Amino acid sequence: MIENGINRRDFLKVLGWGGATISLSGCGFTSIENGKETVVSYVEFNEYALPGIGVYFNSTCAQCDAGCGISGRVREGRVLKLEGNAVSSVNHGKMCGLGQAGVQAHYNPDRVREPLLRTGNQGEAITWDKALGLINEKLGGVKGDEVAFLTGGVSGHLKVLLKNYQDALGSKNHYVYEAVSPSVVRAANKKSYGVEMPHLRLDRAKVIVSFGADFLGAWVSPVHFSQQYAQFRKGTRPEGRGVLVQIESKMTLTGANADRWIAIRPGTEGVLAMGIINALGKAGLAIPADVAAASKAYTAERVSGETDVSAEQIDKLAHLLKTRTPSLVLAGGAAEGYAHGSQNAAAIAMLNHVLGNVGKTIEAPSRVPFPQVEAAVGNRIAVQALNDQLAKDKVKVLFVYGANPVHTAPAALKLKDNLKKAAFKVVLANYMDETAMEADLVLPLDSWLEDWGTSVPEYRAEGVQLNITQPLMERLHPDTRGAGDIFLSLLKQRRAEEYKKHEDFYAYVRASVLSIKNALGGMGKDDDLFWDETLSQGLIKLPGASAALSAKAGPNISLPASAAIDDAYPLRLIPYVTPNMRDGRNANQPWLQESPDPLTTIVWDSWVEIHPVTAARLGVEEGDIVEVTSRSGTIKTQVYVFPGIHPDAISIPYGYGHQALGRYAKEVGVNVANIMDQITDKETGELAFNETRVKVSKTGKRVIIVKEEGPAGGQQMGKKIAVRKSSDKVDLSKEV
Amino acid sequence: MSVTNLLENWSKVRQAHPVGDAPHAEYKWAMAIDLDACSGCNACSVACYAENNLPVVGKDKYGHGQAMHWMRIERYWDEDGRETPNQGAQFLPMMCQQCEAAPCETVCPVGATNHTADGLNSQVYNRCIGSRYCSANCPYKVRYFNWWDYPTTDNVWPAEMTQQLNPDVTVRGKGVMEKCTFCVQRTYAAKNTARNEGRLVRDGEVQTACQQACPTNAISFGNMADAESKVAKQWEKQKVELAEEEQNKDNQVEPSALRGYRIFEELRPYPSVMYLERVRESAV
Amino acid sequence: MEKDIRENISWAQINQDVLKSLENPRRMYWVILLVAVCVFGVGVGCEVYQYNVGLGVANLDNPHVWGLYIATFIFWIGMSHSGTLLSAILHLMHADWRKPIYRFAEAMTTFSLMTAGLFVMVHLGRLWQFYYAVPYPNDRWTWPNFQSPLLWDAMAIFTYLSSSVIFLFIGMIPDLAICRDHLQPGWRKKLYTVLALGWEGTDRQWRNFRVTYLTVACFLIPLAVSVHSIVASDFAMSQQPGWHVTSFPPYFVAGALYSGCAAIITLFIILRYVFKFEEYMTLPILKKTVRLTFAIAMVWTYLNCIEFASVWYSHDQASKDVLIQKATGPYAPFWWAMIFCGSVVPFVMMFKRFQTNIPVMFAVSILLNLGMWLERWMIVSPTFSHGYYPWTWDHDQWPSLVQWGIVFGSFGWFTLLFMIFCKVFPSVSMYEVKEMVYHRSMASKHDELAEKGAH
Amino acid sequence: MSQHHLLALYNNFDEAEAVIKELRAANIKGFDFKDLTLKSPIEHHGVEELLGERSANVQWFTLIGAVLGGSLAFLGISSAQANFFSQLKGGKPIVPIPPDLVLTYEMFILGGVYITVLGFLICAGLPARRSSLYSAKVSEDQIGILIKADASAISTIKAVFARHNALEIQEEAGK
Repeated sequence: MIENGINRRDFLKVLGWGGATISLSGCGFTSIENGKETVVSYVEFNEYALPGIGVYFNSTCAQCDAGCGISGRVREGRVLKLEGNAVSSVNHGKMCGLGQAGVQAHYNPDRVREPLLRTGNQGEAITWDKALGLINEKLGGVKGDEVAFLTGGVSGHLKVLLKNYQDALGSKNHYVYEAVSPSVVRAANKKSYGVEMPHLRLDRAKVIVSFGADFLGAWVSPVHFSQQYAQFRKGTRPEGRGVLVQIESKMTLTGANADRWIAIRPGTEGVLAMGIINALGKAGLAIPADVAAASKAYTAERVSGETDVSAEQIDKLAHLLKTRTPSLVLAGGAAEGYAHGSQNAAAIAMLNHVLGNVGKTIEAPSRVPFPQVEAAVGNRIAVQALNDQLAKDKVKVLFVYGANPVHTAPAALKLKDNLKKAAFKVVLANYMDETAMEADLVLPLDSWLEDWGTSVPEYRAEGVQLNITQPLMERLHPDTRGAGDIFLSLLKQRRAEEYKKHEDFYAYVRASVLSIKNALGGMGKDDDLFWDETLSQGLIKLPGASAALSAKAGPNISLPASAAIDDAYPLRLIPYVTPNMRDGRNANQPWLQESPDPLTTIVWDSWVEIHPVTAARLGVEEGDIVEVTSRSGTIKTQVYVFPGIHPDAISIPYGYGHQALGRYAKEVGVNVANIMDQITDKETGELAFNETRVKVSKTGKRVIIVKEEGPAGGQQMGKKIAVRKSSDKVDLSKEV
Repeated sequence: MSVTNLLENWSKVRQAHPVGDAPHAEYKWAMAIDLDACSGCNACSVACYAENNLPVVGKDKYGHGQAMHWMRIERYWDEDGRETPNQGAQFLPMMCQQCEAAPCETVCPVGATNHTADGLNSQVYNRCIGSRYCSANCPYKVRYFNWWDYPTTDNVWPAEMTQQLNPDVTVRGKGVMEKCTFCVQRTYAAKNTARNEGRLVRDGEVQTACQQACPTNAISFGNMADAESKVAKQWEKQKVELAEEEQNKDNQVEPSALRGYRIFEELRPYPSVMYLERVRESAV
Repeated sequence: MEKDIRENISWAQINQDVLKSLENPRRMYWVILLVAVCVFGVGVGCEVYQYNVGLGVANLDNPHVWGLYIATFIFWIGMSHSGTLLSAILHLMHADWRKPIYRFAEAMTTFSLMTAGLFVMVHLGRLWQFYYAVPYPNDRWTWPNFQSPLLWDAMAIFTYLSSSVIFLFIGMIPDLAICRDHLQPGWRKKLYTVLALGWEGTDRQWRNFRVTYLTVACFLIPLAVSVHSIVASDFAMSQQPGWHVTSFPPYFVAGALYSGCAAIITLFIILRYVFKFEEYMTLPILKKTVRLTFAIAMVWTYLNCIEFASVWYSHDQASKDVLIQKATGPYAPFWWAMIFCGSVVPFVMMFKRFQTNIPVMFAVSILLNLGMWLERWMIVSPTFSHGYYPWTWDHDQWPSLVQWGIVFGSFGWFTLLFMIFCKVFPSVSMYEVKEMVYHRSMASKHDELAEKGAH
Repeated sequence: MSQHHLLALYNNFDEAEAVIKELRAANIKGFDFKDLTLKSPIEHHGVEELLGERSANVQWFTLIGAVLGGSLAFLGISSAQANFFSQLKGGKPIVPIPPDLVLTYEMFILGGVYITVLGFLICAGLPARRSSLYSAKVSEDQIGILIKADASAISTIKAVFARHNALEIQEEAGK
């Protein structure tokens, strides 16, 4: 820039060029073409909106159950963008793509806007009074245990309220359903560590061996783990740069970031774990006698035979684990998703004990001082149990909130048909999803950017945290309501006396939080002051002693001999929980549909991943439309030939193929749940995700796959673009 | 007046960036991206959609290569012939490299893309006539053209969704070229605040949307003109010189143990983004 | 050998014959005109659609941002060079056989330039803002970017177009005077009276006329060369593999002359038939033109090889890949078609019996131009589909019908303008044919005398 | 005394030449050889030589035009750029010489062509009204000789014309 006396004209020039993009942007939604503007009305203005200045409000992300703190940018009373809340111990100011898309859940054009009552096949819009009255009337003369509640994971004061309502109705049937929850691992953890969700310290580990735990992508609390992972990778860390080994049959995002990705034969994770223990023993690691005895049988030969992992790889691994401690061994979806999932998980947990990681990288989580707000975590048995009840005609009235079982549960359950047996189904929903389509009464919910609430994430990152959910802006649609408000008004129908003092759910939450003010560290603070602080923080850190870990796990592990190849259905189906789609509840958010799957880079559709060898054997190529058939059904989708999968397995992403939900999700891809067999884990009874066996047959049709990747595929054609160095060739110590 | 000006400032108007003796005075925005930390999760890309009013083009147009992602995550595989990718994949976030000597700038017939005082490669939407020469001449192909009039296209921004649009960023109509701006609206605001307080922008005071979202802190962004900024330190530590077309460390006999590099340096665009090589453990 | 032109045509006869072309051409003329209008209509339709909906309808993409529009733009620019070749270069070389055919060649120059200009517009994403590329004074002092080869293009084309229009007009003044003097009163007569500027053929007028014509011709030659080298710079000055080639400017110029000459042959044959010009556009002249074309074809072929060679032996792997891609990739059929039409077909012209075979030459000239059009396409597209950055390679981009429609339409537009011109203005230069006849008869008389003297 | 105009038409250049030769040699009183104008359907060097030194000054215009075009272009462009700091192009100076030279080259030619043509119109005295003594035959196949002379000389000149079998002689009394 030349600075000889900036006169007005120069300034104009600078404005015109240096920052023309800015001077442009002054004009709101001006489209360059015709300068038309959308002007926000200032007639009735939200008191918190400062014209032209972005203000930030803290709340809690509800896109998944990790409970990240968010800080929403609000301008002219509109929420524009979600950033991470730096105060939150879950995400420390960071966000994932899924969370970013939250605004699209809020502004989504396909939201339900008023209560809908089923008349024939139509939904007729009715008033709230009518709707609530109707519920009351339908509940009349129905026994308590004929009323059932199916919800997603709930916690905080909503959970309390819900509980009270169930009590008021005398119903004990609360089914908490989480399609993709790590429920088997929870059980195994409970057994081997004494807690369901121990506090993991990836940042402290020198080595992480993950049996299919996609902690960077879709497992438990990805953003939190990603940050620990960033620490773990830092060469400047006292432990030095950590080594990640991922063992799984289908490469997950985490697998793609591993130093060593080991493709294992589906279902043999436990065997490998035992094999490693055995190898560790051979390598001279002190191992408890009973464990040694249990693992003795798992010789390198046998293990590598069953798992398809070479003996020397196992030795290398054992050596690494022996020399670099502390390490951390994780059991994830890939390991738990089998009929013997619990056994796999237990074996893997035992590896942690053997390596002495318990207490070092696996810490006890802090206890929630107020158990009533603690997360009611979901699992997959819930929906099976409910389904049985429905089938047996035991359910007259059903409330569904925060779950979409008709889409996510295996079609083999015939849930959709069984639902018809329930006389009156109330669904609280943001969109007309598949379950809402089955409802008799649909109650439109506020988006989570309009709603009040509190929540306690199941995974306690650092200490317990009571997350506050508060509206970032006025209701977009006047006739929607928060779940809390709905249950409150329903409660008032039953226990008017007790609840009439709470004008609405907001009042209820405020009152209840203030009632435990002292315990929350608000000792001696003025109510309003404390409440305002809480809201501006967006969360309250709860003091809480940490639970105890049980020191050791019993070695009573019975792993089945690797199953014989089933000729009719030679391949394993691995439904892939993608970072974007998860269980598919957010499928109607276009940003997620258009942000490519990290590994295949495919957008706006589902696909089936097939290993090149298998593909060659089946004679299919990329883009071929194939029929994937299991004992439970058939779906058609496009082939993506993918090296990151075991030849014995194929993988189809979960959460696609909606038949409802909205314009961005409907008919996009296919629903893998339609062909999943209803096979369960022997111990926990949880649906075994990866047990389904399938066969693949060509249809002769071929399409051009819509993906980010070009014809060069993943090749750099000898150009220096994405470069990789081997760790012994770099010096990370001096880095910033 | 014009001619006198020409003669008076002759020496100045003959200076060339970055090789000429005219370094950036106060600000030079630059980036460093650690590929070892990057997990390829796409959060940055979505954040960019949210911040910069990027249209969602839908399956057909995406299939026709008309996607508008200013920040794209590329996924590469090993090319050493191993049958399973047992060292995982490689991810590379690619966006406009804000070249110091940008090939796109010189070819634009109307001067709609220029080198700004703070070292950015600006794109002036209302000046652009859509000759697309810039994109044709961009080695990284990170420029995205508005083939359609997205604001008026169905389901791009249906009624309510317009309310999410960022008022600080123009919504581009058809026929205009666009690309990553290093969130110029943010840096510009930060510079204003700083100017009002009579100081320079502090390191970390302004974040780009992608950097802010990145769950693994793989992206760092800042002012290279400020030697104390993290970015400046990183470049310095990695011995990567902004104004060099090839780095000394790459000419040593034994290969450098440093990870810093810039893509297509040899084409002399002098990109402002330094990547840090991904590391893979040799012991396992 | 046979004479270029019958020496004993009376001058009055010449006037008559040529002026007839303004009055009553064969019916074929109207057929051609009608077809041209329809074809042009298609193009206009496509453009209107594209203008309203956006360039997306052309089915270009990121990064494949240029397509047939640019290719065809270069094609038309190239077409324009033949006029200059015939009127200027051959004029300086005193090759008087050019005289009966250079007028329509110049017209061709002018109109193909106009067509090329259209493509610059059609190509723009925001056609309605095209004037940003024009240097006009304004309060912000924002100027177009004088560094951009595209701007040089604009400047060069403007210069070339205006100069060749002037050249065409100046050269036509004496003929306009003839029209003025020998046509029945009517709007045309008025038009010619104005345009003839009161030309009387006085010695003073002729003297200055000669100098001017010569000077402008001298300017036109370097101009023509510069125009196409600048078009070449659009690519050569860029950094892209397959474009950044030093030999592009001469290569382009050769290509331009080549396609131009081919076009002249085509139009030669059409005009000869439509306007009954057999007396003037004689086979010997066709033969000369064909030979000239063949020579240029060989030059082009040579430069083509040079380009491949320099790419092949350079250590620039990227450009090498693009070349290989051209020969083997999705564009291979078109690339080889270009080689065939551009370098193999011309060998037909070597054979005497074909050189004057009208149907054969017509077919050949069409093929040559097809080849040259393909050449331009093969310069533009493969670089996009296979550039520096492998991730963004795009091997299945295919121009949409809209793109094809506009390209198609441009031929209609050109034919339309050209045909109207030939009907309104004498497409054979009468005064120069007279000169030609005069000088040749003088010469032959002279020879006879010499023979007599010998006896 | 009043001036008269005579126009004689001839079939071919030989006759015309003869006439011109004779008229030049004769130096008739009241007739200046400079007032003889040749009108021909094509230009003919032989005859023009006979007319002797008559100037054509177009090339001077050309020179001026070209030089002006070139220099103005360079100055204009470079000072426009210099006034425009913010249009800095990475890697290039604000006023880059090579591109400006390209444009200079084009404008050099443009200026040259335009001014040359201007020069032509001026030197050839076009556009002009046609002189009253003009025969369309000239634009067909006949050569005309137009002279201006005193009434006294007219008869002699007529005689000369006739002697070389003029096809037609038009006369016009001057004002």
